[in-house]
Amino acid sequence: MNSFDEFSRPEEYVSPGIKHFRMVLRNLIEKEVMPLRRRFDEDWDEHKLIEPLFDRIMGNKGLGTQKSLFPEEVGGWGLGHSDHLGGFAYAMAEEVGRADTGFAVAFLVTLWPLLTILVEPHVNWRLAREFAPMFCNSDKAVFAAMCMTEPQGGADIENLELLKGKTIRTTARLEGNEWVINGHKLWPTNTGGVADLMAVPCTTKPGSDNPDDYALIFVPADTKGVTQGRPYEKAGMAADKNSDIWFEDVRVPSWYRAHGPGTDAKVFMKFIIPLGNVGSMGMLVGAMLNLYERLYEFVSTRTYNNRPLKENDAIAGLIGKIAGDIDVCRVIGHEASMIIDRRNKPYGKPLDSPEVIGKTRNMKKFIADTAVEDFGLAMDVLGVYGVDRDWDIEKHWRDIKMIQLWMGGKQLCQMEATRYFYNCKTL
Amino acid sequence: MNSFDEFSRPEEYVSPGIKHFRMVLRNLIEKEVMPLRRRFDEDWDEHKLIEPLFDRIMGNKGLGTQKSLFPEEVGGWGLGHSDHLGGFAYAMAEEVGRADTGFAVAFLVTLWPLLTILVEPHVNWRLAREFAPMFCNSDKAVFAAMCMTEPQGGADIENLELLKGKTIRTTARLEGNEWVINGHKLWPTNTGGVADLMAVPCTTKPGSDNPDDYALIFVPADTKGVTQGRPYEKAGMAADKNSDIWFEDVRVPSWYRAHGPGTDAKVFMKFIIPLGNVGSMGMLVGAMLNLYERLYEFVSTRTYNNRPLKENDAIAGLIGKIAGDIDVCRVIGHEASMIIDRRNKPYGKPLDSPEVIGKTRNMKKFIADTAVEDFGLAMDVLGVYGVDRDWDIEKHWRDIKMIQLWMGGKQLCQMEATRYFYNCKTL
Amino acid sequence: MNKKPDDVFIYPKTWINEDARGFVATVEDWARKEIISKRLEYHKEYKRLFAEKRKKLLFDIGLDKIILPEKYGGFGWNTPGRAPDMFSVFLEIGKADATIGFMAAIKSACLAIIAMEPGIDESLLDELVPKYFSEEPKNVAVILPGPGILNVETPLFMGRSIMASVKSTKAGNTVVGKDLRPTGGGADADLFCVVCADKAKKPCIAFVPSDAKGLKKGKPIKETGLNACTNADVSFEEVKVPKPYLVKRDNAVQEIYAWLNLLFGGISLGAAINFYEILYDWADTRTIKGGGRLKENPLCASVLADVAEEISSARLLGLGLAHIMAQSGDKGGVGSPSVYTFAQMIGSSMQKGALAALNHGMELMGSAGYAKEWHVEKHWRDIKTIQAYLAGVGSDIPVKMDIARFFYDLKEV
Amino acid sequence: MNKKPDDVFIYPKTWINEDARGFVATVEDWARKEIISKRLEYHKEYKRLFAEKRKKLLFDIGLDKIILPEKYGGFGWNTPGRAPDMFSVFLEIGKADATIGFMAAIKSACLAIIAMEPGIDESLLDELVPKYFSEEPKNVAVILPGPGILNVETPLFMGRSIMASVKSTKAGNTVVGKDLRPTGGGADADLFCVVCADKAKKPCIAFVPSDAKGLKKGKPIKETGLNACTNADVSFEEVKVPKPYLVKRDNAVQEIYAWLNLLFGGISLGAAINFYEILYDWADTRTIKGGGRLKENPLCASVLADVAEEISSARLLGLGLAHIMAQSGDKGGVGSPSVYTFAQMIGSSMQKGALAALNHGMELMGSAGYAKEWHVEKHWRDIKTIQAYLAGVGSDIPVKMDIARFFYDLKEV
Repeated sequence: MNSFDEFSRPEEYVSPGIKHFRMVLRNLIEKEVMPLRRRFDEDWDEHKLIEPLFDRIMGNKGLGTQKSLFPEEVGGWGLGHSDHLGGFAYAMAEEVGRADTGFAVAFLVTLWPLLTILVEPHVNWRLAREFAPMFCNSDKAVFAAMCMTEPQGGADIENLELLKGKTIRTTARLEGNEWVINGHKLWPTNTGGVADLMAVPCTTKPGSDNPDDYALIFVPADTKGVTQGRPYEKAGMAADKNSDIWFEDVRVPSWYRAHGPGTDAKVFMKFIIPLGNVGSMGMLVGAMLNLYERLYEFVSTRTYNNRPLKENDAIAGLIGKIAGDIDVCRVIGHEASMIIDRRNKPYGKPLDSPEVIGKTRNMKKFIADTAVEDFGLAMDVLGVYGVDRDWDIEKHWRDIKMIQLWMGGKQLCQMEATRYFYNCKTL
Repeated sequence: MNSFDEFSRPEEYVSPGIKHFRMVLRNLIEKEVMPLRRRFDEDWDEHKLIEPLFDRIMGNKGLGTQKSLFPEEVGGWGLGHSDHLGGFAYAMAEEVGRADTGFAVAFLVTLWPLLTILVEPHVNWRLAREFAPMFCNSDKAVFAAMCMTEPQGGADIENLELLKGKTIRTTARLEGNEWVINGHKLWPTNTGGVADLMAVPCTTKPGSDNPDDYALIFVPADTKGVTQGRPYEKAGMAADKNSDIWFEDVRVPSWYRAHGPGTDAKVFMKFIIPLGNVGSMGMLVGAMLNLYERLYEFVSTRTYNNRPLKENDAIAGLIGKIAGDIDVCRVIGHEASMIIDRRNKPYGKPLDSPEVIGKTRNMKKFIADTAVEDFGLAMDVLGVYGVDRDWDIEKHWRDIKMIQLWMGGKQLCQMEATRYFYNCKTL
Repeated sequence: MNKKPDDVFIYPKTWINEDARGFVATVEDWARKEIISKRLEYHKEYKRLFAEKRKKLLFDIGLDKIILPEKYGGFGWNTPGRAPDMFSVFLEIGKADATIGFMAAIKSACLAIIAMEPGIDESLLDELVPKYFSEEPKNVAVILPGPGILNVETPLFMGRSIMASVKSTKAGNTVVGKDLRPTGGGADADLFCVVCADKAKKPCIAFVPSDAKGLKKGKPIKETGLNACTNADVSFEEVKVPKPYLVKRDNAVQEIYAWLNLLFGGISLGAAINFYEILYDWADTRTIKGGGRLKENPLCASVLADVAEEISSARLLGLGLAHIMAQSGDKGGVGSPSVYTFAQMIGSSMQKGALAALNHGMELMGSAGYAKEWHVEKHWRDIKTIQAYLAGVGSDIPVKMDIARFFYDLKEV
Repeated sequence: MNKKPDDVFIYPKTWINEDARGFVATVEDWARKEIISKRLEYHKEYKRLFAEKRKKLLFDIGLDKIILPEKYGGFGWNTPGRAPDMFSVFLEIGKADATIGFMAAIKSACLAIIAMEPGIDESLLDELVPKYFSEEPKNVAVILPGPGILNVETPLFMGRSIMASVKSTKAGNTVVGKDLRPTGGGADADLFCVVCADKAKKPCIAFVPSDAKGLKKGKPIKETGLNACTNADVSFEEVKVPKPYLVKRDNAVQEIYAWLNLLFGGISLGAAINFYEILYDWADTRTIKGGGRLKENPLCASVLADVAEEISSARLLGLGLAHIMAQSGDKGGVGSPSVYTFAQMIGSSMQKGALAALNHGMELMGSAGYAKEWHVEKHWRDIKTIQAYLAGVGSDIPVKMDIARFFYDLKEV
């Protein structure tokens, strides 16, 4: 094998556009992000090194990816009406995740809430026009955040299919032509002062399990009453800031609700969960590709029994398992992205169907568990060097654990998948 | 999920022809094979029940699959020049494996050695014509065997890439226009008196590692000097007979060699290993689909804590893992079959390339290990009923262990995959 | 292989009682001389030799009465302090034939609740010993709580359904239950030890002779392993059993589980150790890559190591459990929550260890592991069968719930 | 949580020496009062408090000299019979702070080869004790065999490369080695315990003071965990060490490995037990599915059970290893092939068990497991770091080769 890029991809799925975009992105990542990534950990609070790199990926003087979902009519790339949305999302996650998954998540989460208002057939033109200048006309990176988790319930917000928003305590009350929002959210990516725009799942009727009462409302970060805490100190993912966020009588225009009763819950299920899964998979596989590169170097240059590690049949068995897992995971990640991109095809399934949600949940869990296992194993292969940041693997090891945990965590993935596979009623 | 057939397939890969063929085959399997399969174990020696079922699948009064590879010109279906060879092989293995993998292997191994002389661009027309009547004009099932393994070396014969046939002790000597064959082989499927035609890897120069000295020679079972032993008693796979087989001064016409120096090794690498892997994967996934069906029934009708097993979140986690693994394995199995079917495409790789061999070895190992784990787990979920043959899972559990072991076993899969992934020289 | 397994599967010598070594050695001797050294013959004439060798062990050597008080002809091993010795004895039996061990273990575990200090029940022993410890082997099968049936609300033993029930009147007890699946050879059993629920839905244990009126056995069941004993479902149609045959003592069911876990663990590990011996010899003579000794190939060596490691660890854990049982006095006995939990936990993990040893080793041996002639696949099927029986239902989830209940003070699961 | 971990992580009480319980309790007390009950403060002022609490343990409580003979101010625990007690002490330290344990364990393991019966080396103790057991903490780092470098043929210790070498002359010994990666805080070390090869390529052990001429330390290394001690590569450019500083006794390297495995196992399990306590409290208060108590949800309960099970089993195994070491006299001592093999095997499996407990539990805790404020992620990183150090190179393959060598009489691997 000559390069990490030879790991299996379903060749028939890969569009020429994505191929080209990958190369451009890869060049930038390799030249600008990779050389600095070992210093990200100490930059977790200030983002002095990290911020300019985001500008390069996201802003107009760089690649401008932050405008990718916006329709061409308002200055974007029009990815929201592309048949390759899933493929693009996966490719971006993989390429950036290869360098740093914390960096990848901060960047991709900016696109995440925008999916709910910019993807056909759910384009909210009024909001598209209103938010376009913010993202499309900026040289600097502009971030969005998706404020889901609340203090009391762990994964309950993400568990929309079962709980139907019943446990949401962040309230939205319509007063005249304004929504008044009150509540407390935890851990959203791009909080701690990073995001300029937030999407906030609220309930218009606390305790209700009627999807009509689920409201997804956009809130500019500088709105009065929005308070962000200090970024958390974490085991890793330094390029991604998280904090508490409080909403106290926050007022936004009534049309800042994504769509309206019923549809808000629908677009959440359609885009946030399945594409969140696909993005997670891309990041994980990206990190695994980099694992392979670094591990390849180590096992080719260090010895046991005075022979290269990779020529020892037993160690070969271990590292072969790692590479083999990467090959399998990359196929599965692509398949998941294709499940998204089949949504408008006759043989495709709606993104909010139990099938798409269950299958992508399972695939994400499969790749996350495999990655967690293989990174741990790779660290041990490096032994005394496995814990050394210069070999990069330990950093990924700390980072990707978070990917296994987010979006409701492993248990919710298991439940949503099992619900689908076995038609369970109470899980 | 409404049926086992909803487990993920890369929809874009599935041809209408294969879809149709699957349905025909599935009907026959469900009506005729499934009702009898619980009695196969006691029929291991005599095949009283099993033989007529093979006639139905393979012979002319049934589906006639044994002629599928032969060119239309000589009475076959012409699958040897189909772009969907891999897809067909996988589909057949999956459908029949769902009922009984022992049954599936006996049937598919008949096609296995024929691949080396019937698939474009390696069609040996003289042999195609000579063997066509045997397979294409028979109402009864006619079997072939691929006689690889020898007593001394375990997986060494299958390890052609590394050992280049050096360890083969079965010799072929050209005398006039006849090959004279001497040697001893173990364990070929369809021995113990079943096969009418055998393909025998021999060496024309013992100890040589020159691929030119590797000869693949066809030997009709009734040739003088061929002796088959009694079928082995095994843990399972009752529908598949295996025995020792001795060749003592066996004489066959000189043109019974598959092709000639160099090409014999090449077609072995091209067809026997990759398609053997794809067939193995199909059988494993087929068995897993049936596992799902049986498990679904059990977990829906039996209880723990007075609730259906599947509604207990913890048991749901286990059975969800099993179903999730099946979903992943089915995607990987299809991808492997597509790796075969890309061989003539510009973006495809030759079947004897390290990439195809390494990747399909790895995929087969992945699915086999997953299946072994999941069947064991499923038996435990059934608990006291897990060991009861009436629930079918224990029989698959015994059978599929063999699939993990065959074709050089798990270790050879690991080595061939690692060799490719890490460019190893000595594994 | 020219050394003793105990020279490599080491453990602290003080962990087995000094005065038990002789009996353990006698059983080891029986295993090796009567069966292990004659595998081929044993395989070919399995039915006859199984019965013959088993009788030798049960009566000539005296294993049948291992659990009984001296007064009833036993060795005086009827205290929890003998748990390490019992474990070691069953390990030796498992090396030879798991089914012989399995049947003896069930009998011992069921009788333990009335024969063991401090819970000796002489009135019941007086009834059962003469009938079921005679000169011909008498078999016991146990009906444990297990899977329930959809829409049938049953009494529970820690989540597992108790499918049999008992009504007690002054005259005696009446046991009722339909199509119950025993652990052990239901078709061959002379006595059933039935976990059933009383009127208050509390679990208790009824001993039911197989010739009791109203007891019906179903058709023989084809099973994965342990093929020398035949299982069958059993139904109890208003079966009357005499008063002393019902054991209502607290924690008695837990005690049965504890002993089953310990002894089944010994058996499966014994089978795995014998597998190690077979594998040692096999690997010693094979070649790989055109001449190298297979066992010196690092990948093969690492699989060989897995086998040794799984067995070594599981054996140390088993001895740990045995000592926890032996020192269970201050915890509230063998059926107390902590000891019961550890028995379930370590019992389940010994089975996994033994099975993993076989599964890995077989991957190395290829078809030699799969053909009956090498005797490996029999150990594999036998261990799997023991494991599935012990699981009962839902894999290890009921055990996980036991563990969580104990360690995290759960109330509901 | 209002009970003691030892009430649930049970083990046979006789497995720890009666007269050691007091010291174990003192260390437990230190851990709980000084650190565990003040986690937030400890996290915020880590550097200062680490040094302060550590000194209290080492000198006020006296841990520093645990391994020394009474003559040198130790407790007289310098016999292998104390292995179970040592294991228990380090387990208590691990609950509080793995780094404190890690540094003490390395010092104890390295000194064990000259302080333990029957191999007491008074001439070297006379040299080292005054200098490295003074009133200020003195740190030891060990340079073990590990990865070699492509195309450089090195002497081997069971397959692992010995990258340092020693030349002995009448005047003394000269140690040579370049860019060696220590186990332990190389940047902070006062004394290096260096496994090096002599002229005959035989492994031996040199003690090298960090102020020896020609000893060069590289730049500080950023590492995953154990962040209170800083590692750095070390080079020895013809470093001269006095004659008694070289230990050439057979099996001394094996002994270091045996003690490291035992003590590191204790530390990691201690950290895992503290994690269990945190998890217990966390799970007690969380809800799931809109109101149910998280810990009563069966799936969550089964993850909670995994955590308890991994720790329980690994602790029993660790005590098993301790007893094998304690009773190693008739096997040829702590460094003999069987005891060394079991130490590597169980040591590696204790680390896996501890790490698995953390990994599973963190999956349940979600971001609470990942944020520094809960103190979980520190345990996770610390254990992983210990495990990676213990692996040395090639994951557990060198250990698997040790196991296979012992169990299958291999000659070549």
